[in-house]
Amino acid sequence: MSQFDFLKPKSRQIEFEQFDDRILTFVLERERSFLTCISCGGCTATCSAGNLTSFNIRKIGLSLRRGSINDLSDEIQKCMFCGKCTLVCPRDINIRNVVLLIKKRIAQLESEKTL
Amino acid sequence: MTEKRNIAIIGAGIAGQEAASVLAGLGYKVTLLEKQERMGGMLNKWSKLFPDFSSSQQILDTVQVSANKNLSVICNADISSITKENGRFELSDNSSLKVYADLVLLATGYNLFDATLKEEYGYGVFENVITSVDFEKVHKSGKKLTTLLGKEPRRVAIIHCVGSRDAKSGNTYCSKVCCITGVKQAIEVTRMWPDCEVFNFYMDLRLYGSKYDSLYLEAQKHHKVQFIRGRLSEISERQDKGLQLKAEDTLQGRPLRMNADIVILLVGMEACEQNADLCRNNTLDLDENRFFKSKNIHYARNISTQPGIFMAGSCICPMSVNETLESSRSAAFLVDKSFRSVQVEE
Amino acid sequence: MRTLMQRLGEDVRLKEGLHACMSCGICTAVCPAAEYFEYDPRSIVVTVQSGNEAKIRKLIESDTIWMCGQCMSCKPRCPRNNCPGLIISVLRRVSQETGAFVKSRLGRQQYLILKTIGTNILETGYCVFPASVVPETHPEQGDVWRWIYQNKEAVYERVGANLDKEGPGAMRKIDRENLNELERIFAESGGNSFFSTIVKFSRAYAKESGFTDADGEPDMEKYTDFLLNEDNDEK
Amino acid sequence: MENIISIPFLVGMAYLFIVLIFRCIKWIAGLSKFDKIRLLKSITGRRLFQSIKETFMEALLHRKIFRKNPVLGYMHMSLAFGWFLLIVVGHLETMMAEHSMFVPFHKAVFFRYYESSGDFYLSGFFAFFMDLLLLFVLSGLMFAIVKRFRKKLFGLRRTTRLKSGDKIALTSLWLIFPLRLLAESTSAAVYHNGGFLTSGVGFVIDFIGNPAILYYPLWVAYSLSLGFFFAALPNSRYMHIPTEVVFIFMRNAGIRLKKQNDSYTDVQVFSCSRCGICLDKCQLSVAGIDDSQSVYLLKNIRNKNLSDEKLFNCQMCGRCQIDCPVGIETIELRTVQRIESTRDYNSSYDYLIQEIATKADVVYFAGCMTHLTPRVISSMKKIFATVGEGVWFMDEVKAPCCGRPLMLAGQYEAARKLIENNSRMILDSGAHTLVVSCPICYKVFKEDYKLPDVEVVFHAQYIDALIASGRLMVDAIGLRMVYHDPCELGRGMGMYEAPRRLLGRMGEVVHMKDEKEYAYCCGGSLGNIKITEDERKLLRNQALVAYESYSPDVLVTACPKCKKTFAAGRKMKVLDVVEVVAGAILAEKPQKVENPLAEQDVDALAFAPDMTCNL
Repeated sequence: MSQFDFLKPKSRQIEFEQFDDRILTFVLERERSFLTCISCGGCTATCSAGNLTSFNIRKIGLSLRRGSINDLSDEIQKCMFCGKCTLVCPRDINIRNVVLLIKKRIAQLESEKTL
Repeated sequence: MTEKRNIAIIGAGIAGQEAASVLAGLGYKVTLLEKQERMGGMLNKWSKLFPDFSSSQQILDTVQVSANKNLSVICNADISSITKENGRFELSDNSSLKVYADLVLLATGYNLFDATLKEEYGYGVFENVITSVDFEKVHKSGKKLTTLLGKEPRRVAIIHCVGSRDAKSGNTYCSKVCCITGVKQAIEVTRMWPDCEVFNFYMDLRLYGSKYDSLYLEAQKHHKVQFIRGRLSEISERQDKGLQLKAEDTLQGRPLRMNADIVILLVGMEACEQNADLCRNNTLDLDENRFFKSKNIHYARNISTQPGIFMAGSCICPMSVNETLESSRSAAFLVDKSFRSVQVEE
Repeated sequence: MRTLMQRLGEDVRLKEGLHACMSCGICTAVCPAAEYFEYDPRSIVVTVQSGNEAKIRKLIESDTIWMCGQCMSCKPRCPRNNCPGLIISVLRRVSQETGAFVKSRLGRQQYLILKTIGTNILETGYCVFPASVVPETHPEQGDVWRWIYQNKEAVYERVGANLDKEGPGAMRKIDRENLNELERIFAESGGNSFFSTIVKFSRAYAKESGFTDADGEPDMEKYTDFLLNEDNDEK
Repeated sequence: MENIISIPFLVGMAYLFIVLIFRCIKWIAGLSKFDKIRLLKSITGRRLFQSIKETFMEALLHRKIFRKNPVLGYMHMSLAFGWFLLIVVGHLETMMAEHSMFVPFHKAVFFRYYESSGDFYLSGFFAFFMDLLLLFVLSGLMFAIVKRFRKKLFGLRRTTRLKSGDKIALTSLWLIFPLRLLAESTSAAVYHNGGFLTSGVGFVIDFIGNPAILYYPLWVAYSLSLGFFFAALPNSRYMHIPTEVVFIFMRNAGIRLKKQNDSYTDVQVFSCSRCGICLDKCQLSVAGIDDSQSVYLLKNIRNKNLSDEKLFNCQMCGRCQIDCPVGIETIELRTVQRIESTRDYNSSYDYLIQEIATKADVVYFAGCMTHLTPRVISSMKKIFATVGEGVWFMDEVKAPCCGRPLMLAGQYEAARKLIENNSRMILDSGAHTLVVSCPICYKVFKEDYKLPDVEVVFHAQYIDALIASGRLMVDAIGLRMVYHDPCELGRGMGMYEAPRRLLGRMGEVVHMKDEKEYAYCCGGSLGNIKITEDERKLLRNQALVAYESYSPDVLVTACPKCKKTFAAGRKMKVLDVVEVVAGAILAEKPQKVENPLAEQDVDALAFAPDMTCNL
């Protein structure tokens, strides 16, 4: 009885004040269409990678917009870049470019060793 | 004095008929032009109306124009041009028909989105994929909805926003009435088949009207209709002609695969293709969604950008039946008012 | 065989707690448990609403339903007058009745709770009685409690309590007559059979998991020990 | 003292030579060991003559430009070949006058400055011929000046913008020949010699001014203009002139672009003359995108300021590459830059490993895009069922990507992981044939997969072969069809005929102006990662308007992406070749032919008229 669940008050709440916008700002500056996502999930439903694994492109976008970028680096690697998401998006978001920009920003942050 | 004033109304759906009745009753000479063989327009395709399941036939009967010396009806008149000469409008179709009027009221209504354009949803490819209009046809016939093989459906999926709010279909606006139609049809399916599971796939539920939300509540409480927030990406067909749907359950945050026996696509409302023809040769304008543009969307919704041309019903934007009727009465009032103010000036 | 959904539906609390959910999420927003655990009352309600047997079975066999603190904060806030807290009560009951609770770590702790609170109330008339909160089995209570426990006679006397003694006052000894009455209430209201159901399934699980004595009968001492030390982080 | 006038020329010339030698050494040193050997072998072998011939034909005569655009070709040819002849003939003239095989370079260049007598064998002929050549060059120069200000006359919509180095080089180049004309004419006026042109102009100069005074400054100005031009050349686009020669030699040696930048990339980049032909071919301009075309790509690589926004804003359709007069591999070059740009990006597809293959004779791989065009899939299934082929539909439920979209984005390493996995699956199936219905997939399966004993066929080929062998019978359905060549299939894989032959069995394929290698891009290309959907629509409409003008019954393509893009344009019915076939299949006993155009008739859903208008 080494640990007690109730003694581990690590909050699951999304802390909006701890917003990490380093990737989001980078993406938005370069791909304005990303602003218009309504989280309909069409991209995730059609996603080639998402049909094979737990990869969820909508959630990645959502995490960015919520300023939480933990685990993003590993998750985004699963994308196969096939472009189906872009083809079904009802809001004409250039999702492939969003993925490319996220990868670029992650590569930048990793080289600065700040991720 | 007003007897000499001629009004041409294009479209004898419920909007055109309602306005024609009101204006003829006020003593104007009204010519009602309908491109199809019979009047009633799109409502002919509907069986029951939301939110009260009243019969659409009842509405059609109520608004039907009655014989009146001030009113003449011309069917099979597909008006393709409006020009103004010597202060009068000349309306003509592709043949020899010409109608002259002092004032024109557009009640051209809407078109249904062609679901075959959304190829990934399989309409026209997989027989068990139907549209909301197909469902209305079945319902109106009094038969029960069955699969292609004539079997009772165990599960029906209703897809919202087909051809609406979809840049890929070229329509970025909301058709407004599909959500509530989806709820209504879900209830109708469960009334046909109490054991059938019905799922509605939606992006946002836009149940804007009075009594609509209570229908939503009723669908959940009494009919066990389920709602999944997620946009359908594609449908494929199984060996047994059953359908497999792919969507994301966005609230659970996981992709979802579901088998369904029948899929109903809630097709959206589009502006008529002929609208562009009518805009030629005058200053009539279309808005960004190809519907007729209002002079002002708040206080002059029925007034077009061309003086002397008024609008009623869903040629302005997607509307429900009750909004359409209100819109056409409002248009009739503005038409009457414009004649009066012209006479004061004279 | 009744389906799980039927079992749930028989409980008046479900009728009270579930009308129709529209997934607005206000229950999760206000839920204190959701802040700290992988716990989401909204999705529990959605699962129950779906009526999907497999999903409901998974739910009653999971840790999830035991995370609710039954504070019922969700009830006054729901725009559709649902009460996830009540739905969870029903899920817990069905989990206990069907033995599904032994499938999850938090569920198995039903046995510990029965052994402590259940025993306490029938034997002492109190759910929590100072003498039963032994520091050895409740290390989380810390050093202050250990000192109070060791000096409980003096401490309780000092605050004016009549700890475990005849006569009036706080923490007094409940007399036999009242305890008998309590026992009758438990027998009449189904409390006892409820306890025995938990014991029955726990014993079966203990046996299945190899906590047995020389005769191959379940050894509940060993099992209790196992429950006390079951790793929190094995999830 | 007399030699002073040649100093600016000699200094410029020397600088140019030093830079060129330095560059050549750097370029050759930057090649891989194998490429160096290749180059050495080609110079010492028979390929040398081919390279020399090609240099002559392309770098001097500009044959390819001439074929595409005779006016532009004449302009380039008169300047390059004319100047070349001026140097050669001028040298011969000097040799003749000096009675020596070896004459200093500057003597030949400033021959009319040094030579006053005109008293040597064939001097009259040389004077005439040199004037003719000068006139030839000047006519080209005139075209060049007109082109700079009136590009539309040359059939060009746009030309490139100039940098300062280019401006110096351009100005001095434009000045060289008029100054030479003036300098030689004043000489002719002073010495009373010269050919028809110089003596004529000299007469005019004599008439309006004093040639004896103008004489010296004009020759100095001529020398300066030469000097400036040579000095500015290495930092201007005129560097393409010497580089193109190196490019031709390297190309003929069999050197190819790698998956990373090397000196061959540089050589191609420096070989671009910025003629602007690629700009005109690029459809992006209809969407107002004017800064990412191949010519700017090359310029930006050279100036080391290539941004991702420009690098990835390209359809990769290959229209620019078809007409490049220098033969620069614009698409491959861009791919290499994309590889370089995304080298640090990580990817992981470990989740694919668990997939298991099914045994079959034929594997069908529909591809990601095809899953959004279910009519293509159902048509393929119908054909497989009709001929009774034992097919494993590899990506029916779960769709691993073929890898090509990643490659188009430059992520070759990532693509390799997908290729490895898919290869394993296909080989495990034991199939002898792989059928694909998407050109994007087809290209990568053909080029980058190693599938021994597995024949990769495109669905159009496969079906055509089925019909040719009598396994499948189709009926003529009399459709008038416009066939859109998908970029990846046409320019990408050179497959133009198979789909046309197949369609020809069932109806008429309309012959069009812009087809085959000149076909439009549909606008939907996966190659472009930056373009917006609205911009894509403008590209699509350009193609649709062109196709509409042939008023076909149906627009047929062979790519699901093209199909979806065009269908969204709602201008005409769009089908994939396989849908046309599926609608024309003849069962053993002839049955009613299903018209692929028959739509589900929405109006048929309305009910019989029960209400008349007789009020």
